[in-house]
Amino acid sequence: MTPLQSKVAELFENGTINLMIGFKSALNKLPVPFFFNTVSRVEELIFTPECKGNLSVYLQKPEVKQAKKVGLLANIATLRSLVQLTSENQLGDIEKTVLTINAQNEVEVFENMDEVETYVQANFPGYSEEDKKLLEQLNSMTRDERWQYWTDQFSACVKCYACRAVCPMCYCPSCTVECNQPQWIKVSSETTGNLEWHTIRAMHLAGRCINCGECGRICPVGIPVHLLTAQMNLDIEKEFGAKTGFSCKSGYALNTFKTGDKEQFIK
Amino acid sequence: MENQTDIEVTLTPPSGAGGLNQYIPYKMRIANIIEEAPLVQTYRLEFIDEKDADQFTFRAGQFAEYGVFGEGESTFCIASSPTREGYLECTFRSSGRVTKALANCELNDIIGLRGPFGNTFPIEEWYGKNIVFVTGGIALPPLRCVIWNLLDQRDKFGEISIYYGARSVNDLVYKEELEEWKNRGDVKLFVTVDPGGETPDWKGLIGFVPTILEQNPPKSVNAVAIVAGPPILIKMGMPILSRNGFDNANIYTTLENRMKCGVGKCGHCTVGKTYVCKDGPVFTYEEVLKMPAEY
Amino acid sequence: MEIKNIKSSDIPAFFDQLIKSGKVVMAPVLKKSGKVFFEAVQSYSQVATDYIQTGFSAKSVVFPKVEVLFSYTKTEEGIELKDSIADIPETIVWGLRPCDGSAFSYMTEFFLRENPDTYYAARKEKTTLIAVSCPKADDACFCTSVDLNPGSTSGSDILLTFMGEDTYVEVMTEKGKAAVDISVSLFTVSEEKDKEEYLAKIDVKFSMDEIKEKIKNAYDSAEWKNVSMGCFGCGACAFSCPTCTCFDIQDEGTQNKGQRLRCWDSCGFGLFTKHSSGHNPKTNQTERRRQRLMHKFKYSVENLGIVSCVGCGRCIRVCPAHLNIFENILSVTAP
Amino acid sequence: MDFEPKIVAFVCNWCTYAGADLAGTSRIKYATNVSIIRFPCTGRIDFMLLMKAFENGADGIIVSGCHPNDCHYTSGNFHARRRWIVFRSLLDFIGFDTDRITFSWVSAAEGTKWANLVNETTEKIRQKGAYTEFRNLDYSNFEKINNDAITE
Repeated sequence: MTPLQSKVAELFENGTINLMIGFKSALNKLPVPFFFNTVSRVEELIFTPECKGNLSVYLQKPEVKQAKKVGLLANIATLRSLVQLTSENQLGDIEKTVLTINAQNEVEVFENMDEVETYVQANFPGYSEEDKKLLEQLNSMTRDERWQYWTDQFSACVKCYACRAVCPMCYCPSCTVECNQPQWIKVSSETTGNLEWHTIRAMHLAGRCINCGECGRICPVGIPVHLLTAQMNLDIEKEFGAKTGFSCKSGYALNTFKTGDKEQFIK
Repeated sequence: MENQTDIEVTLTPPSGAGGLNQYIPYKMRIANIIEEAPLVQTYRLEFIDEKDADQFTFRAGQFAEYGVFGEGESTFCIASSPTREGYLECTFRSSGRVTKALANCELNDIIGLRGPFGNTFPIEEWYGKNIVFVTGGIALPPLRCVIWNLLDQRDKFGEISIYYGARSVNDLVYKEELEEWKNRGDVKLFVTVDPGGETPDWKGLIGFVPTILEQNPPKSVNAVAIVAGPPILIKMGMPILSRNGFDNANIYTTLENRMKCGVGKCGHCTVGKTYVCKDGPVFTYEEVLKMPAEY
Repeated sequence: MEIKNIKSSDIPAFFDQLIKSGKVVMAPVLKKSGKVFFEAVQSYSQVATDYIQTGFSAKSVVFPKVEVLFSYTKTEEGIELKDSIADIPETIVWGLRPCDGSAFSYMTEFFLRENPDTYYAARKEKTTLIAVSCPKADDACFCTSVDLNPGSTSGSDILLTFMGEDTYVEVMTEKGKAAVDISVSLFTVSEEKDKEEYLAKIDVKFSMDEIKEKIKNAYDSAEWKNVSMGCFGCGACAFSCPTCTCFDIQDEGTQNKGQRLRCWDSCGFGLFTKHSSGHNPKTNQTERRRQRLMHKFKYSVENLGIVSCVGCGRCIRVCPAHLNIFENILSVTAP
Repeated sequence: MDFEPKIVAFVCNWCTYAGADLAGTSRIKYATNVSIIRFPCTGRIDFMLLMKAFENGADGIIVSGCHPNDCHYTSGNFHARRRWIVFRSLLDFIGFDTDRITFSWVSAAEGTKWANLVNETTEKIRQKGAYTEFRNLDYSNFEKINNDAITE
């Protein structure tokens, strides 16, 4: 048994958790989310660098909420989502035990959210090189070029809503796209409507997105949707000095204001 | 899967609404509007094109897709009897986008209709038998079609009893027809409202339909029962009848799932492998028991 | 069936003749994202040749992600309805894989056996499928488990197998013959050859007959919950699947003018089965995912006699949670 | 025919709407291209409404409310300002023509400012032409659908 597995086994045995959410290896070698409630399956649990998925999404599942005492295996992105979700009062009713493997390759179990917050602040991730390069490229384009780039990307969108489904911050029980009176977002997939969908999504996540990049990584047609919110976060940090997924008490930048907020475009 | 055989692609026009294309609706004019209950209305529809009217036939139990152009389509049963020719009636409650738009239509507006779809009640097999209807709320309309169909040939059937309930007195639909059936003398009518839904001058029964059904059990000898209602009534009502001695093959129901196409393609209405739209909506309890409870 | 041979170096010439025929030619194109998708192309140079599987299947040629059923216009006399079946173009699909080809066999059975679907019929009639057998495969491919193989001809009009300098051409249908006849001089008659050595080797993951038998009792398996807990409820698997045919019908426009569309829909969405009363027959993701897998391996067998999974592996590649359909099927049918 | 831009103005009830009213009662003439939509507060002006206006045929949009510190509900316009800053930079990042949205503070006393704002905006949009770039984006080239019916 790996140190992680024996730690989880211990948590099961002393009754700290009755459901564990982690990863296991599938036949095609990719890690799949792994839910188990008995110690006998603990040896299937893995945690490798390929385990990029953000498991905090599952905390919104009714089946998970029912379990009450939940163990969660978290990478740094997941920890950040937990911090942000806590600041938005979304994790109140779940008794969760969060585990991670730190840079020294040791299993770390967090007693409470304050410890998670401290860990996140000490290991705060920046943007990946690839994303930085793409953002730089986009920002150096002319407006028309950017329009061309994004409309070309959005024309391929099929509205499978995988970007919404994997997002830990998209926890609304009923999403705007599901409201049809009025029909804000068209059901059919065509460029104007797709662009509206991605705009509204980015706006709803601006200042809340924790830059895990899942939405871009899993898009079946390869649209880098995560760049929209990544850019918004940069802007918000610059304009209002707010960081997402950094503090359990930070709240939401667009839910507050300063009388001295600066802009140049309001006449 | 090598055993797959390529079938010939035929371009013969499939028969459906509009004659050529099953997705093109008939155009219907709203000829009459009756307010039945809060949010519940009955529309009488007439064909705009006489050719359509001649071509259109249906049987009791079938349903149609009613469409408001610009809003979409919604599914409900045809509530008038095939024995009454020249028009169709539908009764619906405004609950979603389409039904609300439909409710906002005015007299003489044009709406679309696709259908008829689905299977039918085997009324000919019921000649000489006693018929029991069990229904609740907005599920009387699909059975009203059958009820009038039977009443229009009253001598062919034995005793007819109707158990009908609604949340409150106000929510009962076809109030005038309920009165008419009560006064006919050849229909045993049990009309009930849920506890708390009665008004001071309510003279009828009080209680949920399954309770009333158990208190006044219908005779199961030589009898056929038809249950329609919200899923909970179907799930509770059919076992009661079965326990009362009705043969499972003689208990009918009409299921309704979310539907889009009506012709067994869109996949919304499936209950296991069964497409409610083309294999149903009429099923016997015997068939329902074999299906997963996904309705 | 006719068997022909074409020099591999003549393939671009053959392709250009197809383009010159005036039909829309859809072929795999490498996109900026590094994924390969079908797109209308103008020359062979645009066509991707080194790919295992396209991101989405070619089903959108016959079952587009958005199809106009008809448009309506309010006039003084009433309402005018007009369909656009006549505008459907003649299309050639180049470079689909054999699994996609057999997906067309399934879709044709599904759409046309009973209540034939007008739009599918019209589109299929105008579509020629030129498949290319698979020289390589990846971990997600499992066509050999659903009784297909990387050289199956089922459903395709022509199957090309690259054999070094020569390309082996199996012309399966009249439509295929018509496509070959456009550039008849490029083809020579060939004897039957064994394709095996040029095809990808794909392990058999399970015996289809065994699964067909075992899945009959799988509805109540406790494993469904385990295999579905990771499901996020997005539509990626259904939209990329070559045999997923569920759709939604939606109106767009005003009361005076607009169109009725049919759009792809997925049984994984929570709203898919939800009644307007709020009642939902399939309340959780476990039931929805069970519906999808059971449909592929059980319901379509019962309804049409065909397993509607072709083993293309797309749902495995696109799944955000990497859920693995064949692994899941093995779990729920395990005794 | 000369191009007449369609301008939609999203204004708050307490300041800009009253300002537009004042412009009217003062008989100040200004461009008739503008259709005013009144909101309780700028805080209520959802960015989705702006997108929908463009989709349904607007060529330019004016968003206007009370000056900072003048909000009838104390802080609605401060919240709105933050949201506009972010929304504008998002649109800019997508390549949307943000010049077509004019943000402004117009108080109940500024009838002349309102009239000038409308005139200037109308003139600017007239120069730019119809905003078909957004509303006539084709359905993806894979399945081209005639989108005319919708944007009438």
